Amino acid sequence: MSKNIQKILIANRSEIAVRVINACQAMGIKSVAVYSDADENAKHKMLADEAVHIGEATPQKSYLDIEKIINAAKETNADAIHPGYGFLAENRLLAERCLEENIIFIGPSSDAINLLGNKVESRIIMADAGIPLIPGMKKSETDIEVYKKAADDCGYPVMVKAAAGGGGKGMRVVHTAEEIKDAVEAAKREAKNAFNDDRVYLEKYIVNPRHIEFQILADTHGNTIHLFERECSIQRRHQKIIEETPSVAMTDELRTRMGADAVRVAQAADYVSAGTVEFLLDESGHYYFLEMNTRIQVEHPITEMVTSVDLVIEQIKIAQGESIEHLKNIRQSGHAIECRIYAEDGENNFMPSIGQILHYSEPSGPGVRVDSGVQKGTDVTIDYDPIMAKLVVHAPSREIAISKMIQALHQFKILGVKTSKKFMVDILLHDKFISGETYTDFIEKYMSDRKDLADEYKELAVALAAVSASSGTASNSSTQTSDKIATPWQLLGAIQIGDSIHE
Amino acid sequence: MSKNIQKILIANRSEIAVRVINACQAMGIKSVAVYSDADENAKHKMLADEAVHIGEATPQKSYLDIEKIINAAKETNADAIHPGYGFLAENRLLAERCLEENIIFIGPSSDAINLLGNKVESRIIMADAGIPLIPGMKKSETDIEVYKKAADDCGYPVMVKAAAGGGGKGMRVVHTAEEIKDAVEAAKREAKNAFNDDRVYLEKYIVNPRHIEFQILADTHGNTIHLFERECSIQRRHQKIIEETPSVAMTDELRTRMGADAVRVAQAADYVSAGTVEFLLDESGHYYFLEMNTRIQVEHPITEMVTSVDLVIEQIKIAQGESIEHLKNIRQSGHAIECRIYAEDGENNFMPSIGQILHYSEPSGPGVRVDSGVQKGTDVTIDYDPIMAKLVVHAPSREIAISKMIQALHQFKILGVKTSKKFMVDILLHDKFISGETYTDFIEKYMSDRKDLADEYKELAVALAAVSASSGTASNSSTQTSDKIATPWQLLGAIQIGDSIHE
Amino acid sequence: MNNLDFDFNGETLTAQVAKSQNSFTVSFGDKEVQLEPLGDNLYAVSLNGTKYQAAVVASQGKYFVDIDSMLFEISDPQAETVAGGSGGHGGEKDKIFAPMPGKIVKLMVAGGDVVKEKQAMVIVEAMKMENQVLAMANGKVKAINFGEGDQVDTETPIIELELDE
Amino acid sequence: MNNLDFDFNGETLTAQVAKSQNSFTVSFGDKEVQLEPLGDNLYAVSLNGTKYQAAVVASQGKYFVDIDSMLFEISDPQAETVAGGSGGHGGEKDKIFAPMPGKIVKLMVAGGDVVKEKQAMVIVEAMKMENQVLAMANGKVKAINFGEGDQVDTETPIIELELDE
Repeated sequence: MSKNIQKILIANRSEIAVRVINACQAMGIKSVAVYSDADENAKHKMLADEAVHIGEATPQKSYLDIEKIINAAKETNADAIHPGYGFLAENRLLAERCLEENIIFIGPSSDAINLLGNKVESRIIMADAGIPLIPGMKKSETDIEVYKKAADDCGYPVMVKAAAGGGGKGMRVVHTAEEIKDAVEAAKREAKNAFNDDRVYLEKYIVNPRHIEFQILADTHGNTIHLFERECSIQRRHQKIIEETPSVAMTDELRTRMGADAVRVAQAADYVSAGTVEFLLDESGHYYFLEMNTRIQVEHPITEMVTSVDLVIEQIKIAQGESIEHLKNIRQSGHAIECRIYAEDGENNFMPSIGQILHYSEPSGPGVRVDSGVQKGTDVTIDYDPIMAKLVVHAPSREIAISKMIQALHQFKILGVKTSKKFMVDILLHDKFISGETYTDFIEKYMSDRKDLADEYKELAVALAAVSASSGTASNSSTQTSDKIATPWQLLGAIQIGDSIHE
Repeated sequence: MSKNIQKILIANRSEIAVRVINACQAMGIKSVAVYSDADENAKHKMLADEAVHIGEATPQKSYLDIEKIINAAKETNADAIHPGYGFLAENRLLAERCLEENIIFIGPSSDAINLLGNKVESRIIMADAGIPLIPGMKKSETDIEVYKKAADDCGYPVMVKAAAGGGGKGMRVVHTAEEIKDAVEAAKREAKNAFNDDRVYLEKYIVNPRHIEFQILADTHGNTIHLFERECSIQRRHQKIIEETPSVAMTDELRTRMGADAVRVAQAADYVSAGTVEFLLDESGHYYFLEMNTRIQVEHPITEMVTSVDLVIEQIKIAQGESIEHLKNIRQSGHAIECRIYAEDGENNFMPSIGQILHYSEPSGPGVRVDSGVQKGTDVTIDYDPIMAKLVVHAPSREIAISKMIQALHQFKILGVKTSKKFMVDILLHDKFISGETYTDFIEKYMSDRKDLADEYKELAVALAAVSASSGTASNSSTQTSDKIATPWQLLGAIQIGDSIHE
Repeated sequence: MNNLDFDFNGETLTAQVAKSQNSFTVSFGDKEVQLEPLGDNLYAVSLNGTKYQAAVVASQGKYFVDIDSMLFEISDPQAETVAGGSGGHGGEKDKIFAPMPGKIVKLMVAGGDVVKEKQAMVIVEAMKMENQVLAMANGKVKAINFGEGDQVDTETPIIELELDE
Repeated sequence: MNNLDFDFNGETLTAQVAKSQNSFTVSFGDKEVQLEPLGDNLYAVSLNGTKYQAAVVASQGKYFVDIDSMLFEISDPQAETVAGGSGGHGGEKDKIFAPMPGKIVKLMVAGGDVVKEKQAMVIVEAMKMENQVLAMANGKVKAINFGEGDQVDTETPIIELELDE
């Protein structure tokens, strides 16, 4: 019994909003963008069929305000809401309000969000279902002594994590008992800010793990499938920056077992829609369930490249009541890599970089895909996550995918803000990356003593400035640049850059 | 026994040269471009690692001059030559000279080119191999009466074709005996010009056919496979403009039979490398072998999209002596469409349009691929084929691929020369296209009485001019535009636009 | 506020341009077009609730426009004479021009021949295609200025006719 | 021919620019860089037989450059004072600035505290990340100009120190 969606409101911004608009256009569905004061000029606002202003730049007063989203949907007669990732994507209240207002929520049920969003409760369910788990605390506590005791039981290092978490926010690795208090407090503050929920807990920290996740699709007809793994071990500040599929660590046998467990996780939560089951895989081939993300994931395109499945379209079809029966024989072909293009300085501890984009040009050609939320003229502000675009390549082999990605990074030109393109090129060229030794501490271990090659480029760089100067277009760009670069500044997470884990 | 290629000279220009450079970069192989006077400023010249000037704009004095190509390869120590499509791609002499100079020719043997390039001889071999053929003349003749007699035997309409042909050049459909002489003469002149070979023959013209072709790969280890079909029925002036795969006319049973025959064609010619076996499929499901193209095809990307095989990389690997064993389980996933972006006026009989590209921006995002040979500032001249770029989409279904292509065409902005974007949008929106009634006379039958909607756009168009004028960048572009548009001008082939067939 | 006149296929439209912080409104009487910039030369354009993806670039007194794949060239009346000489030879039915530079591969008439409207006069090859140039009116061949194999431009007539009354 | 001086990380380079029909040659003594335009702001650049893909754009007296993913910002000495005020506060070790606008989430020192180089002083949240600002020298806290929860810009010091001799 399927209901055809006519108009989707996208409760998000930047590249994922553009991605969903793309899917709507492909399906002949009208799209509604929402935007804050900071996004007057944003790509997603301009590409959607309609756009509704929902408030101030502060996320709490716009993208995180459920009632404003619901009102925008009612005002524009949108019959469905797609939450993207981040913001309200894993907020069960939005799903509930949609149900009340008879709007289709393109995602799982509020019960599934609720269960899986709470890392503590979901661990209990998953333990019962026989899914392997990392030892640690079962829930958030107020007494810091409970955290210390739990850490002692697990043995150091331990990891402090937000119960409502994701995206590296509210996470800290702790090596000694003395650091526990500060880490728990900082994690609580970040969690409160990011998710409006300051519950944090603690568990054993797995050394030399890989981050392996399985893409799940589940429909309302009882079909739950996985679309193979993604390896997302290359992380800075607990946030993925390079993802790939297949994982070099995977054997057919391991893939079959982990995939089956991923499906069981989704089934145990009565999950419907697209979701991702995250595992840590240690060097001996043991794996541990981390969490299930109840949303489309930033890195979903690499799965799309190797399976030829459009996950956002499938999400929408599932929300319409359609079956995923036709996807049961899906296979992996070739190798795909994604590099996230953040506005951040890869040469300076990934410090966020703000400013106006003065030049923007994308690579194209066979096996190259760009999902972008920005364009020339876009102001990258301090208000939101600094993701600008995702660069994805697909090739017959991992080796070719790596070369293709390096070439595509070189061709992807964004001027006006800093990026980590060069840092990612250096990762991709690194022997240890090429040989597949991609553990989650890769960046800390191998990238801390990069050579400064600036001097070798001095003539090239000055030659470009000189040609620009003498072409008479010496100030061919615009206004409002203000990327003032820091000095006595260090990122908190950067204290232990990349020393661990998760989304 | 494989020999690793270190450096490839690309004996071609525009998008296919860029495509091969891409493959080289992905494989870590150095690339050498060649360029004529007209291509001083061309994209392929600038992207290659090295570039060699090979003469005047006239193809005979540069891209068609075998010795200049060979010398450029020797001068740059290129150990292989990729011929692209067109120009020398199906010239056996280049393959022979390569052999003599110990340069790897990335393509079939000169014997295979020779056999298959001669439509007359190849028909004999294929008839012996049991491949179904269209009735008609067996070879080129000097006496016009022989053509008339053959036409009478087949029954009108008949088709005059160049023995060395391809790309619609040297082809004419003839409906009455009176037209035969003019058609044969014109075809001979065109064939002489295009292929330096004026042999033409004549055969029965199949009414309401579809153009179905099968992609072939064959290695030096005895493996010959097909990578499914492409339907290329949407043609103007006998030249494909929209291609898709899978074909709506295909059943599993028919695909199996035609694919097996395609493989037999390649085997009968001892074929190695990538090639394409072209068939006509009539309404009753009978099919006829047309020819085998002994090169990479313009429309190869749609096969790449649905199979995840990189055909150019496989061509290079085959030339290195590698096996295609690993491709034997290839499958088709989803639906892919290609639109060729020519510099031609879709609103005026596809008249070639020359000029400088004043603005150029490509679409991007999931399932969108652009193979392009031009950029802002490129001069589109009268010297070469007017192909600028190929827009390719891939989607889970034909319906979604069509919407996605329409959206991508709208987003692909090329200003300064005319294109057929709007014409192709109208095809894609046409009921008969959507229902799959894609016969080779589609354009003649359904597109001759398009409505002129210009008036509905007048405020929009003028609003854009007004904003451009008042933005103070009123002359933000360049020099040398000279696209003078014709009046008492009609394309020869346009007399019977789209009334038939082939490449 | 800015009033600008443009010629659209012979019709004069007066556009009133208003700029706000991030967008433009262009009014034609009570019709309003909204334009939001999407990067270099690119705009999201709305009229009557429909949104289009558009591009515009100005060159040599002309505006080149793409609106959802519809292409337009709009002359700037302020720069009317810039293009000079070009713009086709539509008015001169007694002269046969090549509309783009190319090579004559076949002359199909001779001096003194009587020709009919739409009769093929000459075949010019350009961009690897043979193209047939037709007579635009009935008449008689007065002069042939080039021979087969000659290169021709767009400014000198290939053939001149004496038109029937 | 054109001689231009540029500052590259403190070193002055004198570039001599020569333009040919389709390309540029920029010489630094006997080193020659070739540049071929590849569209708006884009160039294929060669030095010593190696080819790079580059982009350059000028804004407010600075040239923003990307050469095979290496990013540079080069100041135009002719426009040196345009940026004014910004450019970091590297010289002033006695003042603790936020390097980008944000919100103070935690003050980790109080007036009169003795601090050591690299000690964390304050946590500022920007772009959804907490960021720790460190002392650049040993000293004593002289003034704290903001409180927790305050918005800060990059121009007013958050904390002022009295540095050790």
